[in-house]
Order: sequence, then structure tokens, then C-alpha cells
Amino acid sequence: MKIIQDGNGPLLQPFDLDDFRDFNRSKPRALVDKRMNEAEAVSRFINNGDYIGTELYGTVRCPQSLVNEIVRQGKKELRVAGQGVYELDILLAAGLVKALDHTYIGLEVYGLSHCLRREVESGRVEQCVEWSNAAIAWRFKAAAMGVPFLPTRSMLGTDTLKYSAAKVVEDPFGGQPIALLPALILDVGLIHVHRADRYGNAQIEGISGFAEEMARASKRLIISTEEIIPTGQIREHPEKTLIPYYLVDAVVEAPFGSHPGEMCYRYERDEPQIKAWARASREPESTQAYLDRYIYDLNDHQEYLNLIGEERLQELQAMVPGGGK
Amino acid sequence: MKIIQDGNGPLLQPFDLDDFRDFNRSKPRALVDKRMNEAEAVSRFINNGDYIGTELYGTVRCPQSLVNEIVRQGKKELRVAGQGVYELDILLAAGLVKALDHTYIGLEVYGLSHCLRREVESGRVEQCVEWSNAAIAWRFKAAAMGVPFLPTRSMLGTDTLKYSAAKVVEDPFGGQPIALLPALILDVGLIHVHRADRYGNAQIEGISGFAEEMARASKRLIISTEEIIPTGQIREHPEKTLIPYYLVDAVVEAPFGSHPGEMCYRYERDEPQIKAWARASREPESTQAYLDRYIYDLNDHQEYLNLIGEERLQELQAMVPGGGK
Amino acid sequence: MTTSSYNPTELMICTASRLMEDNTTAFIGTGIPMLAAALAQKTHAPNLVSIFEFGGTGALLEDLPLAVGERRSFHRALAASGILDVVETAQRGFIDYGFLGGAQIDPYGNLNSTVIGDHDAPKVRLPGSGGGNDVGSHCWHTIAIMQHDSRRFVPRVDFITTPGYLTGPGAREEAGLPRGSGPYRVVTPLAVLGYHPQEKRMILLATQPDVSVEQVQENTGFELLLAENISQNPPPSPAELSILRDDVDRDRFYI
Amino acid sequence: MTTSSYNPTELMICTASRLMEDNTTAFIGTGIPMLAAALAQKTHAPNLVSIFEFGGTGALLEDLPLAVGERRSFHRALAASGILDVVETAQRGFIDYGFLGGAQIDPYGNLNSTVIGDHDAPKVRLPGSGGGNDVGSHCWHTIAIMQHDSRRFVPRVDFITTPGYLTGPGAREEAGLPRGSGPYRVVTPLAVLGYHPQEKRMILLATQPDVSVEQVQENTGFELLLAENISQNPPPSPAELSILRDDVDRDRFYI
Repeated sequence: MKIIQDGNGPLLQPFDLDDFRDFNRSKPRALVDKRMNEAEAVSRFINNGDYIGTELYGTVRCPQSLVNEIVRQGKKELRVAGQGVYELDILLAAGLVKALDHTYIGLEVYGLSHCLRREVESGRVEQCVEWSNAAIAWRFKAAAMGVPFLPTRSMLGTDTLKYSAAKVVEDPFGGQPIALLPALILDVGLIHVHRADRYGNAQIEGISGFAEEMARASKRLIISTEEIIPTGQIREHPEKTLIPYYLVDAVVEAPFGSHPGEMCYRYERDEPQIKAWARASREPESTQAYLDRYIYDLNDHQEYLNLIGEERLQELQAMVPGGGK
Repeated sequence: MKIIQDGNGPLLQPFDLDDFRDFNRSKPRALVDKRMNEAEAVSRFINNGDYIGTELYGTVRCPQSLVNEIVRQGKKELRVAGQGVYELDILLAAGLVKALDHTYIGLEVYGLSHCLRREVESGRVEQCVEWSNAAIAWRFKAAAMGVPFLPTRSMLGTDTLKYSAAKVVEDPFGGQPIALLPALILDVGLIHVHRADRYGNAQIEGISGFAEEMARASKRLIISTEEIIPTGQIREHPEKTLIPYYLVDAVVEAPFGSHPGEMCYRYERDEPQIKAWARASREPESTQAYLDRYIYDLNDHQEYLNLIGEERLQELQAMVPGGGK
Repeated sequence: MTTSSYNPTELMICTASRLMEDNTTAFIGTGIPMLAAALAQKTHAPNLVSIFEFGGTGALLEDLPLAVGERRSFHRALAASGILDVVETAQRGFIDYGFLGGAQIDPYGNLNSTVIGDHDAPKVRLPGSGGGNDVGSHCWHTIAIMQHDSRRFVPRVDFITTPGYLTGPGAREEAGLPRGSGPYRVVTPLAVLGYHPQEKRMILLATQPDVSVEQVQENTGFELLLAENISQNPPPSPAELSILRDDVDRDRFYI
Repeated sequence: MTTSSYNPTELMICTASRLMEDNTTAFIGTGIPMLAAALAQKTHAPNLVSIFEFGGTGALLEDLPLAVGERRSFHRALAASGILDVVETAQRGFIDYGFLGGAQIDPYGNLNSTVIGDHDAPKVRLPGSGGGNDVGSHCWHTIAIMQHDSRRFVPRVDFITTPGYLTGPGAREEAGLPRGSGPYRVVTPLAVLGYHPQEKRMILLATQPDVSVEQVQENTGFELLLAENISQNPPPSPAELSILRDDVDRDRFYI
């Protein structure tokens, strides 16, 4: 099986599958109450220099109350798997990102990310390793399967592959070139869900993005949830459990935890807030002012919700057919 | 990337991913009414010599009305992916199987399969290639992903691998031995579901076995369903669609289509019927008598249901808490 | 075109919409492709099957999705799964059309959305591939939606984020990309372009209303092949514009 | 043991049940392991997390599953997924115990459930691996449940369906199997056996009631290592038997 090409990019998170198994072996199988607030979850489970990932699509199910707390606690020199809009922009704005497994960071219809530009063009983000969206998700899937790599026909023939850590090999069955994507095992995964019980059994409504894959690729997993439900409700519909409890280290109750992002069937995206960020993030000073106002000057998610205001939050719910319940 | 070991087993279903893509390209994207009975589905979509697969676990969701029709029409020299109890035993009993990608064929608590013994020990089944249950499901998954292989740590170090068509290679990232399982693309897949619309959008209740993987690994896909539902009902809960319509070639309405197997939440397994088969299958004569009575002497699934009897079928429903509705 | 009764965005939406065939599957990205798909469903392609990257298949685009993952992207859809199911479906050959964008495009339809300048010391760091590379690798036909000037239409892109025909005929297959897949059209405010069947180089097929072949070439940083009969696109019809303005984007989110 | 107040199946169920620890995950197969798991949940291991091959995780085994895929295998479970999620969970190191069976076992715990005689001209064609090879490859500890005679306990199995310690110390790791995983116990009507920590060969740990060490060795086709103190298992307690008979298998499906 010939190796045709090696991506030049570094493997930002080297891995050993047997070490991952040993780590997973040590996680409790017992049903333990894992409820805690953002401050405790972030301080207990995230360290400076960790490799972290957020599961979301655009601003949908964005684990923002957790990301705000990471910024508040100033967890630094983070390595991050990058597919995001607002929440990764905030991490970059706060200067906490040292390296990126990059796929997309931008403001979608509002254009380029100025924070990404400033951090990368200045060299403060020291490494950008390139991937496609699906490639990152497949890398999580490889880790979730407990295998060292997954094959794909994505990225072939491009500079995206050249600046990744993938390899192109000759398929030993058919002889064609195929890309191999190395497993990506996160130190910490952050996922915001619709419902979870106190043990971490979690449900997501609608499309599931890459939540199942990332949850299973995370050594430590912090779940934030719109609401905590009794385990009896989990057992009534076991097929709805996308994330089983034994993967989870912390369960943080965070209503509107995705704001200014949306939660399908519950509340819409806060478009003016996103636009305000798009404007503020253009210049370092206004960026800092935004971070002060919405993160540094606040103690927790509740103070954030108070700042946004009950009335506005209800408006965002009311935009959803059925009023967000 | 060194090849450490080649399984000696033949690849019973050689594949070309670009041919598979061309085939999939030719399948209609339009919503076409695909309802037909077992006779039409089997005669139109299954040919002698085809490689077929059934999706089920034990006797759960066993597509028996379709398998009975295959026997009735005497589709022969079939190559089959083997993980099953009753339905594969019936195919073997009818002498229609030429080669097996084998994982498990037996009668579970009722012991060995006498049909398997007779067919394999006599050499009428010409080839048995060995795999584990998950290996076969991963081979479907590889096809479903459109990639030539998936890696696994199953089968390593065993005769199961030696008598498979897998390869052991040195992982180019970590250097450890890893098994590569070749994609398995079915000529025809057979899946029995709880609900489907006329176009083939299908829902399954409870655990899903390997239905999603096998559906996506099938060039032609025949769905049998306990009931046909309006497409509006599909659109109300799109997250419940495990098999989207564009994969499907035929939708066969088959209430109690899994009998004597079970459908979770609808009806239980017909234990006396399974026991009757376990007894009958011991000797060729009694095997033939069973096939005559339950398949050859009947024209279709309705006559089969009449033979089993309304009363018995209602008993099987009544065994399910909630009475099977 | 400032004096015309429609703006360039509306023109591009209508042009892209007309390229969408009924009863085909189309991988829809944020922005113009969403509006084009919604417009197509409400005009000539009621059975267009929209596929959104993060899991929505066959949604009814009654309300305009604002992003590829939000509820409108699987509103009354036929299936709602996740990103890997969708991209694997593309990899298996089930997705007919895919829409792409980028900061640069070259004569072979290679796209750059990663970086201007050197990757490791960039002049401008762009958003990155996102799903672009996946769409450009697996969909049968890709349609690029671009602004049109010679800074964007360049002889050689600084970085190949998403594969077009790479270096020319046979290069995709040689790289291991799916046989028979590749760039199909480029839609801009000035023109609709395609690719020469043998040479795989960009060819001018049609100019937008009130645009000359010369204008198109002047705004393109490389020599375009010219189709034998270069047609002129009709302007957006009043019907298209009213559906677009009063229905598709009635909240004027994009236009 | 014919005169005793319990049958050999009941003895094996109770013996296997006692090996199941509370708050561990166990991959449960058809037959005796199901009864043992249900008995354990109703006695010393109420929080035993049962995992069934085709997708059930954490079911409450109030009713005895008749097969690994039917509704009782995910009755009021914590999750209901599919075979790959379950086996990948094992491959990731989350499943502590797995139960296995077979027609032959060797001193290193290798199991044969594929064929007696030559694979391509078999004397007896057996059912095959099923999930056995997956369980034996990925679970941390495997427990084999076997009838006990020298036709089944053989120096060399005809076919290694499911990996034990293969050829001995280090062989699993060398083959690429997960570090630190492997055979743990063998439960038979005559004994409970383990594996020597260094040599990885089968060692006699305990005899079943009224069974002598000699009887065990006589019925084993190879030399057993002997633990320093070979204990004698207590018989099934009246409590265990009544729960087993009146509750777990009240319909007498298995016992």
C-alpha cells in the first residue's frame, strides 16, 4: 500500500488509540449527578493549552454560555478545531487561540472574520492546518470509532490537502488514490443540546450536525442544555439519546445558552446582535468594548441573560412557530 | 504503508466506486410511487446470481415475506451476506445460495443450523468467506460512505481474518497493525420497516441495527413495510427518516411481514413457529414439507397470513404491551 | 446597470435559479444559492430537492433559510440527518448540483477561499474551505457564483481550496476524484460561463443583459474561450422579480 | 449433580451472575449471559449497564430478552442505537465485560465457533463468529461460558474464530489488538477458570460444588495451571434460585 503524498501540515493533536481506551476505561459507568454551572465546568475540565472543539453549524446550537466562560476565565494557548462563526470569533477576539485545525471561520453573509485576519496575519495564531468541513467531522468519526484514520475522496488534488496532516495512499483493494484522515481526539468537547438528564443523557432536536461524532471523540465532554429533564423521560424514548451519559463529564443548565445563536424549535438567531458583533469586530478597540460589555463585565450566564433582557429573549422565542415550546 | 497480511478469502462482490456512483446517478430523484407486491418487486429487481443482503437482527425485522417470494420464484445461485436466523436458513433450505460472506447463521438457543451444515458440508454452498457481525456492517458502511474500505481492530490475529478478504496494513500514522475491510456493495438489499410512504421514505422504531448502512450500500433496495403512511407524516418528523426515498426501488406493503420474526412495539416472535422450523429443518424431507406448506403451496403473503390465521396474529400483537399499536 | 429595474444580486439569483432543474438534487449553501433554490421551487422547479450540508434533505423552502443549519433548512423535509450522511451521500454520487463561491477562480474552475498570498504568511486570511472542498469533490456538477473582475478571475489561484479541473483534462481522475464530476457553470453579474468539454478551460456561454463580450473579457484576468454562439441572457422577468421580492426574500434579508 | 436441587444451567447462570460487578458495562449475548445479567440486576448489581449488540444500552431487564435485538433488550434503556455504535463503543474502550461461547476453547482462551475440521472441507460447519470476534477483540475482559469436556477444552482449536491470548504473552498487542484487553474467566458446570497473569494460560481458580480438581482436569484436554488456593464455589443460594425461577425466567424459556 503505497503512500503517494503526505500533507505538510502538523498533526496538532497527536494520538494513541490505546491511551484513549485507557482514558475511556477510567470514566465512571455509574449514574452520577453531573450538574454544575459554567464556571465550575470550565475550571474543572479545561486547561490552558488544551485542544478543544465546539459542535454547531454556523450559529445553530452554539455552546455560547460555555465559550463566554472560557473567555472570562482566560483559558489560553488553546488549540481548536475550527468550523464556526460567532463562538470561534469570540475566542479569537480574546486572543486565546494558538493553533487551528481550520475549516471555516467567517461571518457568513456578513463577510470575512476580522478577528481571524488579525490573529492569523499577525502570527498570534501560530498554525493553521487546513481541512474541509466533512474532513474534520470524519476525523471525529475516526476517533469515535476507535480507529486511526478514515478514508475519503475529499481534499484530493488540492492545496487544502497539501496544508493538512492527511496522507494520500494507493487503495490496496482498487489501486486508486485515496486520502486518509487521521483521528482527532479532543481534550474537551463542548456541545449545547435541547434536553439532558442530570447524568448527561442528551437529546437534540432536528438535524444533528456532527454532535454524535464529536461527543464520542472527546476525552472530556461538557454538555450545556436548554433544560434538564428526568431520566424517566430519557428511558421513554431511548432512541432519542444521541449522547449517552457515560461520555459526559459536566451537565450545565443554560437556557438560551446558544444566544445570539439559535436553537431550532425554541428560539431564533438574534440577527441584530450578530450584526452588532460584525460591526464591533472590525477594529480592535470596538472588539474589546464588545467583549467587556458582554463577557468580562459579567459574572455568569444569568447576568448575560439579564443584559440581553427577558423581553428580547421572549421575542426570539416568539419568532419560532409555536412560540418556541 | 506496508501490507502485513492478506486474507485468503475471495472478494465475492468486487466493486468499483465510480461505477457505483454512475449507478446512483441514474436513480430517479423524483417522488415516484413505488408501491408493488412481493411478486413484482422480486421479479423486477432480483436476478439469478445476484449478491443480496437482508437487514435484521436474529429474527427482528426479518424481511420474511420478501424472502418467501424469492424462494417461490426460485431465484438461484445467490451470493448472500450472512447474519441471520430463520430467513437465511430458509434460503439455504431451498438450495438457492451459492456463496456466503458469513458471520452467523444458526438457530440461537435452538442450536446449529442443519440447513447450513447440509449446504456447506456438501459443497453446494461453494464458498464461505468469514467475517464478524460488525465487520459486515462496517463493509456496508464503507459502501455507504462511498469509500473503498474501513479500518478496524476486529478480526486481527485470528483465522476469521485469514479466511476473509480483509487486509492487515501498518497504520501510516501510528505504525500499528490495523485491518482494512473492503466495501460491500449489494446488488439488492431487503429491509422490513415499521412505516414508509409510497416513495420509500422509511421509519424504523427502536434500535436500528444496520439498516441505515445497508440501505446506502444497496444498488437496488426493496423495502417491505408494516404500513404505508402519507408523505405528510414523513415531513412532520424528518429526523425519523432513516432511509430516504431516493435509495428505494420498491415499497411493498406487508403487514406481519416479519412473521415468524418480531417487529418491536407491534408483534412478538412466534416461538412455536420457530421451534417447528427448528424441528423440521433437521431432515431434508421434513424441511421440504415445511417449505411446501409455508411457501411453495401458497401464492402470496396474504395466503401465508391466512394459513397462520388471524387469531394467532392477534395473539402475537397482544403479547406486546399496548397491544401492538 | 444601476439604472436597470433590478440590482446585480437579483440578476445573479435569477440566473442561478434558471440553472436549477426540476427533479434534481442540489447541495445548497448560504446566500444566493438559497434564494435561487427557493425561487426555482416557486417557479420552474417545484420538485427541486434541496440538500443542506448539516442534514436537511428535501425541505420545502417556503421560508428563506438564513443559514445552512437552521430550522428552515429542514422545514417539512423528507429527512433530517447530519453532515456526514449528507456528504457521504454526495460521495456516493447522489447529489447532482453543488453551489460554490470563492475569492479567486482560475481557467480550470479551481477555487480559492483560504488565503491571499502565502499560506504561512498570508496577506489576507480568508474563511477557509468550509464545505466547499467537499462539494467540489463529490457533486456531479458544480456551479460557482462569483463577482466578476480580474482580481477574482486569475490565471492561477494563490491556493487551491476546492478542486476544479485542477491542471486540466484527466487531472481530477488522476488525483482520485470521482470520474465524470467537476465544474459546470460560473454565474456572475456579467456572464454565464462553462467549461470546454475537451480542454476543461473556462468558456463564455452567455452575457448578462446589456453586457458585451468585450466587457466580460476585460474583467477576466485570463483569456476566455468563446462559445460558437454566445447568447445574451434575458433580464429577470417581472414574475421572477415579484416572486423574489414579495415572497422568497419578503423580509429583504439578502436583496 | 442430578440429585442436587438445581440444574447445571441454573448453576452456570448463578456463577456467571456473581462475576458481574455493579456499575460496570457488560456486552450481553443470547442465552445464559442474559439470565445472568437479569439475575445480577435483581440481586447484587442493580446498576449493571447491559449493552446489547444491535443497539440497546442500559435497559432495565425486568422482562427477559429472548434475543439480542428484540424490544426487551432496550426496554426503558438509556440509549437505543445500532450495531456499529455499540461495537465502536467497545472499540473505544467503554465496555468492561463481554460474554462469549464456542464449540472449542484452548489454553490461551482462543475460541472456535466457525468449523470443526478443515475450513474448506468441514466436518461440522458451525454458526460462525457473529459478534463473538468483535466482543473478544474490544471488550476489556471476556468471560467464556462453556460446557466442560475434553472435546471442547482442546490443546489447539481447529479454527480461531475469536481471539483469546492467541499464542501467549504479548501476542494480542503484536497482532494490533487493544492493549490490556483479553480473556478473564471461563465458567463451566465444573469450574471457574482464569488466566495466569504472566503466562496467559488457563488456570483453575475454583471448582463448582461437589466437583474435584481431578474431575476438572480429567474433562480438560490440556494441562491446567492450578491456583495456589483453589476455592469451591458455594451452590446457588435459595434466594438466587427463587429470583431466577420465579422472576427472571418465570416463563421457563431457558431453565
